[in-house]
Amino acid sequence: MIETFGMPTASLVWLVPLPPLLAFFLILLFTRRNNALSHTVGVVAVAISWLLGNLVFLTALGVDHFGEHVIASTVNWLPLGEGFFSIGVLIDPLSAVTLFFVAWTVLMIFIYSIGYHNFGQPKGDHDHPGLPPHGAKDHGHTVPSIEPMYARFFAFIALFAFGMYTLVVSDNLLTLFVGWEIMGLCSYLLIGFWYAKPSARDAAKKAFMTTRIGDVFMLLGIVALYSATGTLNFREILYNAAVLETLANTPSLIAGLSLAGLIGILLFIGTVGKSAQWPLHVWLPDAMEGPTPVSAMIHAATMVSAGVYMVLRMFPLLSAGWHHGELTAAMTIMAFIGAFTALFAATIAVAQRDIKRVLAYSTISQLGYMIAALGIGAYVAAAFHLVTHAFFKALLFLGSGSVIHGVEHGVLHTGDHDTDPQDMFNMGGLKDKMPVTFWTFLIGGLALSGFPLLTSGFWSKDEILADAFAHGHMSVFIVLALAALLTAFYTARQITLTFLGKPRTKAAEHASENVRTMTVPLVILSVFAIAAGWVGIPEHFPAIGGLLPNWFHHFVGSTLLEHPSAVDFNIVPLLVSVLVALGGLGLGYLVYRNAGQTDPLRKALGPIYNLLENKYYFDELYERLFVKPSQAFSEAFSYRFLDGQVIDGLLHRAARGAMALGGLFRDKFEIPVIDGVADKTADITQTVGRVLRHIQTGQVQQYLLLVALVVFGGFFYYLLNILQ
Amino acid sequence: MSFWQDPIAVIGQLILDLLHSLNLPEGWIVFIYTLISVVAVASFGLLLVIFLIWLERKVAARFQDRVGPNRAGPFGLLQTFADMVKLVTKEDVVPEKADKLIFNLAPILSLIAVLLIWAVVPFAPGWIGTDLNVGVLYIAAVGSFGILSVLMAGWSSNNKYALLGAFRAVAQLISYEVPMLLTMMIPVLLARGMGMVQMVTVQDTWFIFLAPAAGIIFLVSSIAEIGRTPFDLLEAESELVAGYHTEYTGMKFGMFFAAEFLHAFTVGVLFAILFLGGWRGPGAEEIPILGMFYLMIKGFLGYFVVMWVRSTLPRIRIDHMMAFNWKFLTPVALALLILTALLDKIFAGTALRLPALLGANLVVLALGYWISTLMSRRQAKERTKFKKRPVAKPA
Amino acid sequence: MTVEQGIFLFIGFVILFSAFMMVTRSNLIHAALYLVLVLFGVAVLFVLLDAGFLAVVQIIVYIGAIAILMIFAVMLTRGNVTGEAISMNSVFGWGLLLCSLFGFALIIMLGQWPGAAALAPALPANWNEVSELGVALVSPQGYVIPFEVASVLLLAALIGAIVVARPPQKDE
Amino acid sequence: MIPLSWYLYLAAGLFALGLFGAVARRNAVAILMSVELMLNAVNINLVAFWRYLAPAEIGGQVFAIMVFAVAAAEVAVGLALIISIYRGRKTVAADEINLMKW
Repeated sequence: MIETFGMPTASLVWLVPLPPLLAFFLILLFTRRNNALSHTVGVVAVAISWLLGNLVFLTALGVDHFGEHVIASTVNWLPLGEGFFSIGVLIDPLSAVTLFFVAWTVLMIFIYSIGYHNFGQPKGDHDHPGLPPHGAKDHGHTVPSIEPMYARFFAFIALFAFGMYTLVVSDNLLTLFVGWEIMGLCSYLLIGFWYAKPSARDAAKKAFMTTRIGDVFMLLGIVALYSATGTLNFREILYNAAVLETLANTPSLIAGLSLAGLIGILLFIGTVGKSAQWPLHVWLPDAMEGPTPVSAMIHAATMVSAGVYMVLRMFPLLSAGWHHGELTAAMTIMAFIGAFTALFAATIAVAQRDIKRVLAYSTISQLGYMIAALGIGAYVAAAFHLVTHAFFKALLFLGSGSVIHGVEHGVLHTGDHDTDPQDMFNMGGLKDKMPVTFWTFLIGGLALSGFPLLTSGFWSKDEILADAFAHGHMSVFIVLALAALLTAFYTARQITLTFLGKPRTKAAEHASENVRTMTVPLVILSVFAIAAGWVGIPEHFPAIGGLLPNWFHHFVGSTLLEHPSAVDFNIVPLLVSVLVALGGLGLGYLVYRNAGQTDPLRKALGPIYNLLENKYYFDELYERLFVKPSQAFSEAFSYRFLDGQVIDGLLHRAARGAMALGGLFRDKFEIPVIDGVADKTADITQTVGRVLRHIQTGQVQQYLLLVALVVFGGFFYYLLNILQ
Repeated sequence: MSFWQDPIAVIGQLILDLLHSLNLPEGWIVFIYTLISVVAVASFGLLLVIFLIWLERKVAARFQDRVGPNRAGPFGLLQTFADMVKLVTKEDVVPEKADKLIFNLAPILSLIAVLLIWAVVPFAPGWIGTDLNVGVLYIAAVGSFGILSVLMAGWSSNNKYALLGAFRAVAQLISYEVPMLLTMMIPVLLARGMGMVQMVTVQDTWFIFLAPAAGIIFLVSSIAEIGRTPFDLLEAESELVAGYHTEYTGMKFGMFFAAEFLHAFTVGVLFAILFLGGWRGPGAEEIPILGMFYLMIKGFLGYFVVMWVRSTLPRIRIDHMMAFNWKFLTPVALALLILTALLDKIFAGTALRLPALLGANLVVLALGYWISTLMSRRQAKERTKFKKRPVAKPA
Repeated sequence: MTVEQGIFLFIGFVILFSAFMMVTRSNLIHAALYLVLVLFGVAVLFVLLDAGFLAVVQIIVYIGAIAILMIFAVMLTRGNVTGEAISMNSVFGWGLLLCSLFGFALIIMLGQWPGAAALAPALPANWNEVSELGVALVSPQGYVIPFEVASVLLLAALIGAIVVARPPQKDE
Repeated sequence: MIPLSWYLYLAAGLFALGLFGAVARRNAVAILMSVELMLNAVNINLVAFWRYLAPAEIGGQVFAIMVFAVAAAEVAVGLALIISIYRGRKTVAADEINLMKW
C-alpha cells in the first residue's frame, strides 16, 4: 500500500477528478449569476485537483520500481451475471507523468481564462450571450468588455477538466471511454461557445461528427476486446503476457489480421479522430472558433493528448507479436499515418494567415510525430514528446491568445473593426508592446521548432528521430526530419510576422500587454517548456549527456513489462535535427523579415501555395465525397422512393382495408354484443351503488370502525381455531 | 486514596458497605445506590443556585458600576438566603380560572428538567451520577421537558400575556435547539461516542481548538435556549409583562428563577465538558477533587461569558432572532458538521487533523458571515426599492 | 419481586392509566399531557429493555417534538381547548365494544402462545447499542435504503406540512 | 426478571385503548394522539421482541426508529391538515368534517 501523509494514495487518486465535476454543478446550479464566485469555484476546484495530482505524482516518484508497484484501487460497479464489472483508478509511471502535465496546464489555463474573458471589465453595451464581447464605452474610450457567459465558460471547462482527469486515472477502457466522451461533449459545447456565430456552430458540429466517426470504431474495438478477454482492465490485459500472446496468435476473420491487430487498429481509429490525424484531421483547425483557452485545452493539455495517451496505454496490445523485427500491422499503420500527418499538416501550416490556425496545424503535425514514434516502437520518446508538447503547445496557444487579446485591444482603441485580430499579417512589431508575451512565445516557438540543447522540444524530438534512425526506419526518419524543418520554418514565420519588424496596422500599433492573470501562466508554462526536456537527456549524449540522469526513460520505460533499452548515440540524427531546426528558423526569419501584407511565399510557390492555403481542399473533398452524396441519397432514395412510395403506399392500402373491416365489426359485433353487455353492467352497478352508498357517511371514524370490524372478524376466526 | 483526594469515592464505598450489611438483594442495592447518587447530585445543583444568584448579582453590579448585595453577611453572601425566606413566606397566589394541577406542576418540571442534566455531568474521574452511553443525546432529551414546562405554565395561567410568552418561548427554544444539537454532535463526532466520560477522556486537545466555530455557535444557541439577553424575548417586560411566569408568585416563581440560574451555569459546565476538556487539567487524574475544581473554574468561565453578553447587548427583535437562527446558525452548523465529519475521517490520526479542522472552522465561519452580510445587503437594497409609504402629517 | 418487576408494574400502570385518561378526557390539553406521560412511560420501558438510545430518541422525538406540536395544534384550533360538551362521537359505543373485544382477544391469544413466557437472554458481550445501530442504519448490508427512504419521507412531510398549513396567498 | 408476555399484554392494552380513541374521539387532534398510542404499542412490541428473541440482530430497533420517522411525518402532515381544515371550516370535530359523502 503506497501512502501519502498516512493516507492510501489510491484514495487521493479517486478524489483527483471530483473537484472539477463539483465545480461544474456548483457553477451551473448556484453561482452562475456571480462571475467572481464562479471563477473562484472553478479555479479552486482545479487547484485542488492540481494539488492532489502533484501529491500523487510526488508520491509516485518516491516509490522504487514504480512500474511494478503501481497505485491501484478498484471497486465493483456493474453487477454482471457472475461477478462484477469493476472500475478503478490506476497510476503507473505513464499516467503519473500525464497527470503531472495535465494538472499544471489545466490550472494555468483556468487562471489564464480569468484574464482572457476580461474579468473586472464593465459589461458591454451591445454584448449578447453567444457572441464574443464587443467592448464597452468607458469614459469615452472603448475598452474590452467582460464575456457575457463568463460563468458558463468556467462550468464547461471544469467539466472538461473532469473528463480529462477521469481518463487519466482510470484503470480500464470503459471509464477511459467515459472521460473521452465527456471531453467530446465539452469540446462540442466549448467550440460552439459563441453559438450565435454560424462559423462556431458549424465548427462545433464538425468537431463532434468527425470525432464521432473515430469513437464508433473505438467502441467497436472496446467491445471486441471485452468479448475476447472478458475484461477491460489495463493491468489484466496489457501486463499479462499470456493474454497478449493469445490475442496476437488468434486470427480474426478480417483481412488476415490477428485479433490483437484488429482491436489495435479499431482503437487507433479512435485516436485518429481524437488526435486529429489524417484523414480525420479536418475538425481541429475549425475548432479554433472557440475561445483561445479552449483551444489550449483541446490542443495541448487534454483532448488531443488523450488520443495519444490512449494509444500509449494500449501500446502493449498494439505491439503484441512485435519482437523488434517486423512491425505489427497496427504499428505499421500508425507509423505511416503519423509520419504522413506530421509532414502533411506541417506543409499546410506554412501557408496559414491566422495565428491560431498555424498552431492548430502544428499540433496535428506534432501529434503525427508522436503517433509515428509509437508506430516504430519508440514508446518512451512518444511519451516524452507528449509531455513536452503539452507544455510548449499550451504556452503557444495561451501566448497566441494573449497576442490576439492585445491586438483586439488595439482594434477597440482605433475603432477599426475590419482588422482581423487573428491575422498575422495584421500584426508585426509586437515585441515592444507585449514584452512578456513575446519572450514566452519565443520560448514556446523555439521549443516547438526544437532549438538545440536548451529547449524541451529539441530533446523529445531528437529522441524520436534517433530512435527512428537507430532502428532503421529510414523513410519515417526522412519524413519526420522534413516535417521538423517545416515546423521550424513556420514557427520562425509566425514569430517574425507577429512580433518582429514594424506594425503593419493601426491596431497592432495600439496593442498592449495583458493583465497579470494572463501573463503569469505564460511565464510558468515557459519554465516548463524549457525545463521539461532536461529530465530526458540521453545518457550517451556528447558533453552534457549523463550530467542529469535520463530519468524520464527509466521512469516511464518501467511502465512496460519489457523495459525498452535506450538507443545508442549516433551523430547523424543529432546533426540532422540541429540542422533542420536552425535551418528552418533561419530560413523563416530571412524570408519574412521584411514581409508586407502579402505572403512572399505566394509568389515563390504559385499554385502550390493555393493548395496549401486551402488545406489540400480536404474540406471540399469531404463535402463532395461524403456530404453531398449522402444528402442526394437521402433525398432520392430514402425520402422520395422509400418514404413516399413504399411506406406511404403500404400505409394507405392498409388503412383502407382497416376501415372496411372496422365498419363490418361495428355493425355486426360492437353495437349488439359489446354495447349490450356494457349497458347491462352499468345498470347493475348503478343499482348496487344506490344501495351501498348509505354506508358512505363521510365520517372517517365510521370507516375506521368498519375496517377494524373486518380485521377483527378475521382475527376472531383465527382465535376460534386456536381455542378449539 | 485518601478522603481528601477523592471524598466521593470514599463516601460511596461507605454507603455500599452499609447497604450490603443490610442483606438486601443485589438489584435493590444498585437501585438505592443510584437513587442516592442522583439525589446527591441534584442537591448539589440546588445548593449551587444559591451561590450563583449571589454571584450573578455581584457581577452584574460590577458591569453597571455598582457594588451589588453587601449588607447581609460578608460580601452580601447571605442575601440569597434572605430572599429565599422572603419567597417562601410570601402568599401563594393561584389565579381563579387557572388549571390548578398543571399550574402547580409546571415550575417543578422546569426545575427537574435542569437538574436532570446534572445526572450525566462528569465532575471528576469517577464522579458522575450515571455514565449513559448516550449522554449528549440525553441532555438534548431532557431539554424537551423544559419546553414542556414553559408551555404548561403559559397555558395554565389563563392569562393572555403568559400564553403569548409561552408561544414565543417555545418557538424560540425549538428553533435554537436545532443549531445547538447540531453543534453538540461535533464533539460527539470528534470523541467517537456520546458518553460524557468518554467525551472528557478523549480531549487531549480541547475540542475548542478543533472546533472553535462549533463552540461559539453552541454557546450562542445555548444563550438563546436559556432565554437570556439578547434572546430574552420570552419575558420581554415591555411587551409581555413577564412572559410565561407572569402569574407565578412565591416559591413557585422561585423555582422558575432557580431553574433559570442553574440552567445558565449548566450551559457553562456543558460548554466546559464539550469544548474545554471537562475536568481535565494537571494532576486531575490522580486527585479527583482537583478535577472538580478545574471543571467549576471552566464552567464559571462559560457562565461569565453568558453574564457578560447579558450585560452588554440589547434585546433583538423577534424576526431578527428567528432569521439569525435559521439563516445563519443552522446552515453554518450543518456545514460545520459535514465538514468536520469529512475532515476528521480523512485526517484521523495524522498531524494535520488539528490545523485542518481549525482552518475549516474558521473558513466556514468567515464564509457564513460573508454570505449573510451579502444577503442582508441585498435585502436592504430590495427594501429601498419600495415606494415610500404615506406618513401621517400633522394637520 | 425484583426491582425491575416493580418498576415495570408501576410504569405499566402509569401507561395504561394515562392512556385511558387520554382517550376519555374532554379537556384536550389534559389529554395531551397524559399523552406525554404515556410517552415517557414507554421511554422508561425502553430503558428496561436495554434500548437506552431508543429511550432518549423517544423523548426527543415524541415529547420534544410530537407532543409539543400536538399542544400547539390544540391551542391553535382553539374553541375546544377547555373541553367540549361532547368529546365522543355518535358511534363510540360500537367502538368501545369492538376495542374491548379486540383487547381481550389479543390477551387470550397471547395467553395461548407458549413463547410468551420467554425471559430475556443476555446481551452479547461488548454490546454497544449505539454503534451497532449506527452501522446497521448506514451499511449496505443493513438498512441503508429504508433509512434513506425515511429521510426522503421526512423531507416530503416537512414540505407538505408547510404547503398545507400555509394560509392561502392572495393574488399570486 | 420480566417475562416477555408482560410487555406484550401491556402493548395489547395500549393498542386497544389507542384504537378506541381513534374510533371514538370527536376531536381530530385527539384522533392523532390516539394513533400515536397505537404506534407506541407497536414500538414496545418491536423492541421487546428484539430484546427477548433476537438480541444479536439490531433489526427490531431499526424498525422502531423507522416508526419514529413515520410518526413524525404523520404528525407533521396530519396537524397541518387539521390546521388547514380549521382555517376553512372553523371546526376540528371529525364528525363535522363530512363533505365527502354521497
